[in-house]
Amino acid sequence: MSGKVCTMREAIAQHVHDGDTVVIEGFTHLICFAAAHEIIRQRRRNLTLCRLTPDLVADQMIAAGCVSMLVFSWAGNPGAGSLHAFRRAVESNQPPLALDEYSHFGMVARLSAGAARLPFWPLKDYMGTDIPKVNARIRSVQCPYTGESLATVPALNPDVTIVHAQRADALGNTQVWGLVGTQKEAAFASSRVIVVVEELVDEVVIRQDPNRTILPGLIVDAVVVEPWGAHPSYAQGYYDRDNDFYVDWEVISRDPARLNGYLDDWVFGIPDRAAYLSRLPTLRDRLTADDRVCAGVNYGY
Amino acid sequence: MSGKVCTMREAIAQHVHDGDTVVIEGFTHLICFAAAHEIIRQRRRNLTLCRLTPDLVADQMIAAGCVSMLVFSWAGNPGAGSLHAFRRAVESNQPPLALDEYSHFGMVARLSAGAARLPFWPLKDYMGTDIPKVNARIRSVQCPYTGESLATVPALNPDVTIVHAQRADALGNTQVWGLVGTQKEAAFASSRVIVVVEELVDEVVIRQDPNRTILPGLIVDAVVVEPWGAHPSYAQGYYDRDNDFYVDWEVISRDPARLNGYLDDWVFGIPDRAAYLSRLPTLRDRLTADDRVCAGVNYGY
Amino acid sequence: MSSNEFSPAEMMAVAAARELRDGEVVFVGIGLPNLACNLARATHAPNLVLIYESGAVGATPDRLPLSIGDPALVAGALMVCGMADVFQCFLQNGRIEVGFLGGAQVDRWGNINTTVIGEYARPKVRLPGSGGAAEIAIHAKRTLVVSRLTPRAFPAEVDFITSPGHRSRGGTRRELGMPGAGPIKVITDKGILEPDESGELVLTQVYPDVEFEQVRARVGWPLRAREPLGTCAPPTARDIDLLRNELDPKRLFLGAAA
Amino acid sequence: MSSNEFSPAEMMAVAAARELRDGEVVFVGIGLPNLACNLARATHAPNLVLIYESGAVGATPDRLPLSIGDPALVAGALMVCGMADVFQCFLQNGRIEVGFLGGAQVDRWGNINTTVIGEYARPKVRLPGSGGAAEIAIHAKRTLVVSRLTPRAFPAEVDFITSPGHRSRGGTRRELGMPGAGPIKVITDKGILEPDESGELVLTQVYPDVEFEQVRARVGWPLRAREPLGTCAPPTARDIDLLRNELDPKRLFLGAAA
Repeated sequence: MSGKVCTMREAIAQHVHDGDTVVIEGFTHLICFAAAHEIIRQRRRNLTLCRLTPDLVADQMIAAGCVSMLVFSWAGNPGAGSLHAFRRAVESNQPPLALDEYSHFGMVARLSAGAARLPFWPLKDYMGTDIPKVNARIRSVQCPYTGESLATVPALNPDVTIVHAQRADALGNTQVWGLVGTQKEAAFASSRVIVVVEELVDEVVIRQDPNRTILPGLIVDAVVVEPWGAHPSYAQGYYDRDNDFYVDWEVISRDPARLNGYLDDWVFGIPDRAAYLSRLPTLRDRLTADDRVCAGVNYGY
Repeated sequence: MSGKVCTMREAIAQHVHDGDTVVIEGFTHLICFAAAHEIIRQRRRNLTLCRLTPDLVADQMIAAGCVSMLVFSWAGNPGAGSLHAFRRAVESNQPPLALDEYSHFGMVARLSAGAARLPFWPLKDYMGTDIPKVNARIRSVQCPYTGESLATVPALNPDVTIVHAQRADALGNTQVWGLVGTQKEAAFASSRVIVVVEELVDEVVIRQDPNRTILPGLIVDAVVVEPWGAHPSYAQGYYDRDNDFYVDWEVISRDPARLNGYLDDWVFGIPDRAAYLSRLPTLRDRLTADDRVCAGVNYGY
Repeated sequence: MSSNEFSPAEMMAVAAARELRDGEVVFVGIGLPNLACNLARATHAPNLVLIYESGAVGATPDRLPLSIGDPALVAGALMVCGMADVFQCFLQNGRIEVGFLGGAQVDRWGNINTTVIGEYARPKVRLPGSGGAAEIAIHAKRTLVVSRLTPRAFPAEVDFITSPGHRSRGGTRRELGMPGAGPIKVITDKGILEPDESGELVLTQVYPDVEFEQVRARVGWPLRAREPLGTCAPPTARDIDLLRNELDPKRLFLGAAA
Repeated sequence: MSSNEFSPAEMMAVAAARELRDGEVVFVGIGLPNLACNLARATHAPNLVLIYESGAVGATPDRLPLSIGDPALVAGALMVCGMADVFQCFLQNGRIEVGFLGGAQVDRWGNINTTVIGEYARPKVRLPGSGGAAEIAIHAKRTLVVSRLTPRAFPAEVDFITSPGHRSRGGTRRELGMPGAGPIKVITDKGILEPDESGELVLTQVYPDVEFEQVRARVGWPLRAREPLGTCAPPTARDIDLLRNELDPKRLFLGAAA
């Protein structure tokens, strides 16, 4: 049965609204560019975008004018340079961008609290740093046992979280391997969840190996099948990271005109991900993953 | 190389001392009776034993006089009856036994705090119950954002945690599938960790599927290879739960003389697990797991 | 026993099954609750999602589990997660629609005792304790209590509140900030109790051929009956056939044929 | 460049590698720290355990990773865990012995700035921010700072403290309750700085053919040198051979041959 399966256009139109707080997670791995491009294409506005590492995906959404606030902990182009659209917004207010800044641990703790539906999360962090001086949301609590003071961050409960994954069934039971980052916490913390997968599989495949499931279908609202939907990020077992594009981005994003040209050509100028891929004929040859299949385990009893 | 591999006798002698706080976890699955029997055999005393579900393993250790305090959340013989040695201790003080009682969520939270090395863990729980009235360790904290009051439990940081697992390498990199319970939290919370496995595997097997690893070798002190070491509990993919023995225990433990007879015959009267198994010739025929092997996944890139 | 006769246990399983709606997420235990869920799945609620506190989600066991950690609940499940996730991400998160509870004592307000009979420090009978029951009673959107009307099982006040009902010593659920609605039905072997506006349990339905007096005589407070007192529809032939021939052929939980 | 000549980057990688003991657990980043760890593993510390904040534990990549989330760090790792576990169960738990840090600014007390040059609200240059650096600086048993003596990189006081050193505006590490010992060495391209008793960074070693004055001229506070000032032993021929021919043959992180 079709279950929750829909197109990216339908998923974004139905679940991502102007003014929403949106999490597009994935730590280097499984960053859903396909969803970000559709959000840009549908011209969403005033989004509060949350990511530990904003990455190119945030640089593109900021340049496209979708984002009014960024909740983050590390905003760079790893190994390749800066996110220049992000920097222009912060350094020159073009466009204006509010920041809600933490460290990675603080962001992870915000999502953990959100997933557990606790109002805050305690952590031993931030002493001696200036981060709490510029972020009043970082507070403290006294331990009822030791009396010591611990830092706290507030729960992050987004309106919608977009998770890219290797595979899911039609009801959204989702399996991921390789780096899992904070995808589970972000999804459980969210009011709505869109899962984007490389492969739609039968429920039988999920039930074969239940320890691989990171999201149960009962928290998932939409399932979008979008092979190569994470490019230029990667999907372990499917395709490698397009490091060349990450290096190219340094040059593209440095020049606003070039960046706008990129958005015109690769986002606004095309209808969907299929068109994006059709313009990258060498992608499969360059980046398709080698086979490195592990052995299965026995669930018998 | 042998790494941390040793016999059960050596592991218990070196890492479990009189007066220690000991966690033997495993929720129905992977309860390490082999370690409990060796602790009884070595006549450890004044242990603070921590388990969500004390199960038969605690009933035997209490009857043998090893335990002076039990930290727990559900003390029964699931589907089969009572833990009568536990009940005699509590109802008639024979032998005396101090209780530190929570709900499952409270125990999980204590171990989560221990694993994170936080002094406490907040949870929305216990309102309207009498549990905090009999346990002063359950306290409350005020949320620095909403002002609401949340229950807290203190961290549980045992001296030693014993984890039974399907497989590990010689350095203690440990993989588990099926029910994982709170094994990971208990191990990270502990000063020392003993891993007991059905199979010792080469590091290559672990590295084939790193997402299956629940404990890194760097927190493991000893690795004991003890096939069928969880019997009458079970190991998914290796052997089924011995439900008949769980039912028999209701009769054995009801009568102190029979229970002592059991300990004499099956623990004190034999040197090790190998002797225990040699007395159960039909075990393999009755309980060996069927094959239900899942497919592997691709880690290529 | 022919299919137009039925045992109290069979009636209890059927009555509980009727409370479950298709697609709901149910936090389930062993025994009659497990039978009730499987009966509902086999009849009007094929898409019920069963979650066990052991961490098995969406289990479809090929045998009747003796414990909630049975390996048959794991093999073929949709997901297996750690218990920290079960209690934080599922239960405390508010994802559980129905929780099943049972206990040695159920009182006037639906409070449940599974801890001690007598004084906590030196009990007459030491019971297993809470397990996950306390947090299920607090967080599940609604709970169903399944308990037989054995002597002293329904006192005016329980010796120890393990799982809170509608009104505990501290106050009402709302006053105490409990997210869930609490025990909306107490399914006994003679009839069904429900809370009135004040949270006090009153008799709302009796099973066929049961008189109000038979229930009141077994309850430790002046039990009131809702007017008009309903009579529970008997199990259908299909219900009986499924329970006896498919779901519990060995009568592990249905007990001896009445 | 012959093997008895070497670049500053090569000397930095070798100096960092010498700080790592066999069997230690190292929280490592990309670039020179990664090279230093691989050099140590290839020489005196074969059992070094590398942990990346991405969740890869015990990685043995078959290519030089461009990012800490590189798939080559995952395939063949001993363990992959979620980031909640990385920060809570490994770092906050106290399991990390050595953490590597770098930054645009390092000050007199070893405080590091990777957040902004200028005012936070309207910075002259917006840098990436903390990532995991703040908590690594707080929790790792000791940290190694790897940073070049570029103009304005070593001011008396950083514009923003992202990662605390030995003395921040709030007080000393001990006063602030930080578990780790902080930056025990700052490895630059001309020599090595270490904290004195007060926590102020002083020059303790220069690299071959470097004068104290060349370092002091690039530091924004009246730099003192420990007496006697040591000279760092040059890389061995083996170090140079490994770095150039095995660990970074494309000189991705060693930079152009000096």
